[in-house]
Amino acid sequence: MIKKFLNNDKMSQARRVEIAFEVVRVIVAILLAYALALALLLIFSDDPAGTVRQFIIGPFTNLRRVGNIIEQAIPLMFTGLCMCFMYSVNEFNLAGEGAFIMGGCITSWIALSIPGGIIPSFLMIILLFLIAGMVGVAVASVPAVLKAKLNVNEIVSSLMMNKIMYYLSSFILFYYMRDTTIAMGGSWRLPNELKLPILIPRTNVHLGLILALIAVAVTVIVFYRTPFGGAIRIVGSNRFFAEYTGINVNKNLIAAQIVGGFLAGLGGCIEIFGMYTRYQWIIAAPTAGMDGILVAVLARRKPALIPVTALLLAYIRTGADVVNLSTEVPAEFIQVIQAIVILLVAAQMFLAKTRNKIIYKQAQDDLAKEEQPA
Amino acid sequence: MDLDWLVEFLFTIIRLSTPLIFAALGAVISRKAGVLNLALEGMMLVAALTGVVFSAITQSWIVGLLTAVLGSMLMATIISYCFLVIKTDLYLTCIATNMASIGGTVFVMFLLTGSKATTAEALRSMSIPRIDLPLIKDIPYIGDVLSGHNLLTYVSFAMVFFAWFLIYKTRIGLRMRAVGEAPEAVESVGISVPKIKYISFLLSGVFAGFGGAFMSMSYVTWFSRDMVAGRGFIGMSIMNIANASPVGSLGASFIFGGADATAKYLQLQNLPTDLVFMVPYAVTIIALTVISIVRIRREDRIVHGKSLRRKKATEKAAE
Amino acid sequence: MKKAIRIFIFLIAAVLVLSCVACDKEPAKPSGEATGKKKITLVVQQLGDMAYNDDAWRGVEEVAKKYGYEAKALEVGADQSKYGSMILDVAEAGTDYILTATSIMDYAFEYAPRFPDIKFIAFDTTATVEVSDPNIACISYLQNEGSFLAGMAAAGASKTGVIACVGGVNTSPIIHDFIAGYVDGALYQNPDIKVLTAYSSVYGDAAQMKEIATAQANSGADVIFQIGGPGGLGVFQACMEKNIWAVGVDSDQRAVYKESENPELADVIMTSMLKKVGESLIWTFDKIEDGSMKWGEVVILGVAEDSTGIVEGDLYEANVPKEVRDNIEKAKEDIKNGTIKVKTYFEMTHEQFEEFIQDASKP
Amino acid sequence: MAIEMLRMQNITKVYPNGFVANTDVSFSVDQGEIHALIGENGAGKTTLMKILFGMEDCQTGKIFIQGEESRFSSPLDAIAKGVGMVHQHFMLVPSLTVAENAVMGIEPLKNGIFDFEEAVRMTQAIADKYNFTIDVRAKIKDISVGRKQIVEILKVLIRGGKVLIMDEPTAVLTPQETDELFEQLKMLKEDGHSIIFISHKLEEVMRLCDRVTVLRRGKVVGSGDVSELDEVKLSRMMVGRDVILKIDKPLSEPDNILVEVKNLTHRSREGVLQLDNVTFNLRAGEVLGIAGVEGNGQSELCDVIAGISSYEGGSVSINGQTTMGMTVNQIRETGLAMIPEDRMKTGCSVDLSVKDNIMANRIFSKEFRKGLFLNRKKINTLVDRYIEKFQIACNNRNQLVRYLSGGNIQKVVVARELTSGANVIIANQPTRGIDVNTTEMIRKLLIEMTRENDMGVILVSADLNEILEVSDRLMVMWKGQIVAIFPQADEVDEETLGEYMLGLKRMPVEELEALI
Repeated sequence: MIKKFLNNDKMSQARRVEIAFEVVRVIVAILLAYALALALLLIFSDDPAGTVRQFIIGPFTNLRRVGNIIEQAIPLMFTGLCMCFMYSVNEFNLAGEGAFIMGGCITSWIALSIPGGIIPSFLMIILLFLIAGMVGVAVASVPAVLKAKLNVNEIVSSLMMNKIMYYLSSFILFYYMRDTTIAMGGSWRLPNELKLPILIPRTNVHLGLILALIAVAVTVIVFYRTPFGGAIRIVGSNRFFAEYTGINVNKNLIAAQIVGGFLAGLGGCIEIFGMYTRYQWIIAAPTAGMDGILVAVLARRKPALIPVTALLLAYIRTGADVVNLSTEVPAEFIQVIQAIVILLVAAQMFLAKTRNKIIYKQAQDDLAKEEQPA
Repeated sequence: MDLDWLVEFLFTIIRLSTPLIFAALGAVISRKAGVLNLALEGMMLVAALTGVVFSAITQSWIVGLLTAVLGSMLMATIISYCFLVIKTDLYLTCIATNMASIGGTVFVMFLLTGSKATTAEALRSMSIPRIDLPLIKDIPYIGDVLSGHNLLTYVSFAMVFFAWFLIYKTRIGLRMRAVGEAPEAVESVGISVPKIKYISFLLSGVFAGFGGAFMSMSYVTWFSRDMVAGRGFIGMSIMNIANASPVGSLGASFIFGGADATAKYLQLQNLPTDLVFMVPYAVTIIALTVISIVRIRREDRIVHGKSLRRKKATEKAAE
Repeated sequence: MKKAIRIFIFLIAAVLVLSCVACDKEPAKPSGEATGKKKITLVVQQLGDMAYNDDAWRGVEEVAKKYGYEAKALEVGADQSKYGSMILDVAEAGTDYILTATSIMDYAFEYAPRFPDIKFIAFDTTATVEVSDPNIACISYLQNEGSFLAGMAAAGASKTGVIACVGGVNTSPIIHDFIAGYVDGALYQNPDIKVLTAYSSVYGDAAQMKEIATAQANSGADVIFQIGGPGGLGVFQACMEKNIWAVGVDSDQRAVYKESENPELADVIMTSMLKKVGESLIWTFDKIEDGSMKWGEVVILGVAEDSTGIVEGDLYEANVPKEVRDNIEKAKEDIKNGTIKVKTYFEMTHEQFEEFIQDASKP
Repeated sequence: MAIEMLRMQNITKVYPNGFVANTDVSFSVDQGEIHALIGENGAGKTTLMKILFGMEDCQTGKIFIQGEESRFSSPLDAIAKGVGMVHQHFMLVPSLTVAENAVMGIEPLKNGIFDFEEAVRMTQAIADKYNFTIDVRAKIKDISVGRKQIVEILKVLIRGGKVLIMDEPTAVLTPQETDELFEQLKMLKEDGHSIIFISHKLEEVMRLCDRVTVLRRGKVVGSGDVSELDEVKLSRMMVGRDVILKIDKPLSEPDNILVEVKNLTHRSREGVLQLDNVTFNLRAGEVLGIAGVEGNGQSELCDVIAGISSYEGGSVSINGQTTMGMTVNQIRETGLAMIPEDRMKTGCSVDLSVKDNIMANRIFSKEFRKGLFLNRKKINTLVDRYIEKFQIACNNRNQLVRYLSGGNIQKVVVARELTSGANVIIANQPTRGIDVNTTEMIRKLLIEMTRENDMGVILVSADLNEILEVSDRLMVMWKGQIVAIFPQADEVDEETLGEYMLGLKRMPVEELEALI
């Protein structure tokens, strides 16, 4: 397969080497990170090899764990796509996190406020999706509009926005939908008929997976097959150029971030109705927003790669959970290893010298070939 | 009575602002070299832990403070290595190191003390002394506000000047500003841009180190899990509000400290807690917005045509 | 897209190859089978909260020592979407008892019918929670009752007529319940008392709690009750600096700090409100061992059961006036026999609760 | 016999993306000579110089400085050996002063602190030595382009540079400034400095240089003494065939008015008056050239007409529609296209493909849509046709523009703008810094468009040759005003034009009005 791939005529030789090398690089990076983990574990663990083994193959040892990977990847895909849109116009709007929280919170509130049976559950869930999306739009548009109209730094305003959204959701939860019979900060149980159906029995892989994949597909199409996608890519890659060619920069900037917010809000709703029985994100706010950045950066900001990187991140985390479950290694240690894996995978210059040597050799061969007939 | 309350309130603002000043200066110094340091949070956390651990071992707050700064600089080195040498995405690096330091500090604390919550039970760490300012402390009211703070509070004020001096009066400052503005120009004369960025990051680490030390050796006298609690991010926001000026950061830190102190006192008035918690964040957004509006107004006043056209365009859109 | 698929295939291949390399040893057998010991698994969000989770783990370790069980703590972290599968993992890996904290309770209830051989114990639930399966037991603590006594003691010891409490975070109903009881008790002791209530916005942020406590002290409070796990240390330090009294929480914190490397912190802790999570778990296993444990019910532990209450140590004796102490003794009896019904957060809406504490803060 | 100052031997350079920039290049420079390095864009001149200056490494080859083999891993090494470079794009920090820029990297210290006064003194000393008139305390952002070039040279001299690499130094200068620069370069040469002069402009090479080396496709194709060569020979070496430098153009037959600009006034964001009461017309079928020293309002005029910048007084109408309050897109829809001044910054997006770049200005057009989506088939055929028609050298339509040479990038820009269906084209510096072939092609296209399609072209160029060659009518701008209009561009000579451009002369208002 590799050979066939390398001999693909459509691409230039250098490009082919680059792609093949990229694959190898990611693998080596992961292996290296694991080796590093192994070395560190030697210091305080009785069974470092076992721990590393659990970390690597643990996530594949049974169906439910594989399910865990997929379940975790669903919200990551949504927030990753959200960040793809933010990045596409070169804005570092982090409001995806606030949108995600609010998307889940507001729809839970609505689902609990409207008595069952008034609206058919099928319609209701679609309605909730739309509302969640709109909530996400509202959250993400604040930093977007402030940046576009008033040049307010979007990183700061979105971080502040996330905090405000977190406290707002806590306010809504405690004042309007708290379950008084439980001892934790949670809403009443969400109506059963609104729960997203499970796709794979014995796991929690729910309908959200299909929706997430559809969202990825739609994003890819929007990015590369629609005028809007073309416009935001132009705006994102060179704002001045966009202005000169008559593309309304501000409009597209805001629009892209709004679409991103929509996806994050939708993701929040899908996560709540897929994985939870109540709205209870107050004990610890989900970190899907920040994770979305990791996913999008690892995917090199390409929406088509989002499912891959979301699964990769979910896999690493599931591995960490397995280690936590089956060994004495503290969960915090795994956080450190996880960061190392992410850094090494993202490192662009890692092994770059080797790559350049290969490309140089390739170019020399090409040159030789070219000169022969002359 | 009221005046006493005000004195206390102002004193609180200064105390609350201290770690923010350090964090903001850390953000400023790296921003000047064109790098946005999102990892202040992690740096401060590591500094807080190393300070506590080493001051407990040596029973000297000076050693603790120094090691705190060194710990933070070590983090800066790691981050710089990642994004300057092996070329990882800067934001990703910072987020990943924040993640690693939250986990890593708890892990190290667990190995050392057996507790995952705080070092207070197992380590007797030293605290940095409070200082009474001679003369000033005798001035009524003003003395009560300005004197009696922790040494690091005064250090933070000195650091503002130090940062300003460093940026605008020294060779490395000159180079850092140049790197931030036109890296290719600096490169063309043979100065290594990554090296300057690295140095600015290290300096950022120094400031963050002081901030972390303040958290664990002055504010309180132990390390506890995730004790920086978002102050690094707030420092970054302050830098933004102040447009990366060291002196401006001092002012913005006080605004933020003031908002925070106000929120604390508002809670005593028993307003809904969640809404009170939003105050500092809402204040930030509003402050940024107002500053931007003022800035744009000023420009518009110069370019009458611009506002004229913008007005016409909106009128047209309204139709 | 093709590239993406390829990368993914390579990844999986790499992992498999690697796993083979690492597979030099037989996977370790679950040690329980080998030793024949009974296994207790404590499932909590995170240890290191210096509150009921840590206390529970202390209790579980004690139980393990006492009855020769094997104990393990599983920290499931903050991501609640994983709790279900974590519980399943634990159950399938084989264990005899699963102890869960309240936030994970829902999932224990959900899976209990599927594992009839495993006993589920959820602690720190509400008294009103419905238990349906015979292999579940819930333990509910009436922290409001213990806090009631703490409130009385604080109000009695106060010289300024202002006392305060600091919640570790404002999103935990349990902390609200503590506060409801504390305020109620303070008002019971002295209807004119002013009780200041505030919360930290981040759980465990000691600096913030210190700041709040200092602000409260500046507003005249001279006894401060902390309900904030590790953040409570900040309250102690503030009290030390302001030279006022603090009230500890969950366990006898004065005793804990007396033994620690920072004993001076202990000297501001006038008393501590006790919740005895760890001990209650030991009692529970005592009952299990002697066969008197009732399953399928909520065990409610309050002042009557001596599970919640206050520490009556030397500082308490020295600083709470005699008549107040007598009053407290009487209140204990009244709570036991039901004459006093302590206010609880779980029977209020949040608005009513806010109103209640607001009224208490007015002079 | 001249002493050899430096020699580069058998240099081969392959970029990480596989692009072979130099193949086995050797060349040498003697002490006290000005050596021209010429070639088309993408011939590898700049890369070669970057290797010499230590900014890029090379796979094979050796560098000798005064006979001693040297290996430069950074510009610092090169500077230490006395090699200095003046880059094509100025490498200056705008907010710092001239002195600070000049001493960057060798900053004088006093007690460990940067000594600004000493820096000023050092810079002033060098400036005085070589007769440069410059305010060393001024900030870079406040000084003219010509002065900036001086600062760049100062930077090299202050480090004791012996070899001066000048990368297309005249591209941004007025004729007068160019003359001044050449005088200064000659003085440096007298002083024993060696200068490597990179250029496209053969006339300048003939005027200034002693020896010349020609590169083509990364290889040396010839070298020799300038006195033994002529422009025709050199251009043949550069492009591999004879280039017709004179363009034959059919007579223009001006028709109805396309663009009408009346009393246009515009201020910059800082409040500086940049367009001062500008009035002119553009008719169908003509090329209207706008000459002027850079920074006299030509670019602002283009931006204002295209709607990028606003105006505070006067009016602009295109095809009868007044553009007040219109967005850029609305203005474009009235029939305007524009080739922007800076192709890398505003003319294209280097991170997008050739296809995306060509489609950029018509992406929302219904013509290329199929339902909600883009009509890919139609777009692909069209783009392929343009690639062929405009001879854009690229692997395929999906190649990123980043990997194309300057000339080809400009072809992409031109292809996009000329095919947009507009009948008014603003061409701002359409051929700056690109190879002779492409230059010729673009100039011809512009003329062709006006003659065959009845379009109007506004041409702004710093290249007087181009202005005189291509324009039918000619205007001169000075300080935001129109100071001269020549109805017949081919009847104007460079000297007269230069006087107007420098503001030494201006036509009376009545005369101008009559000519509009």
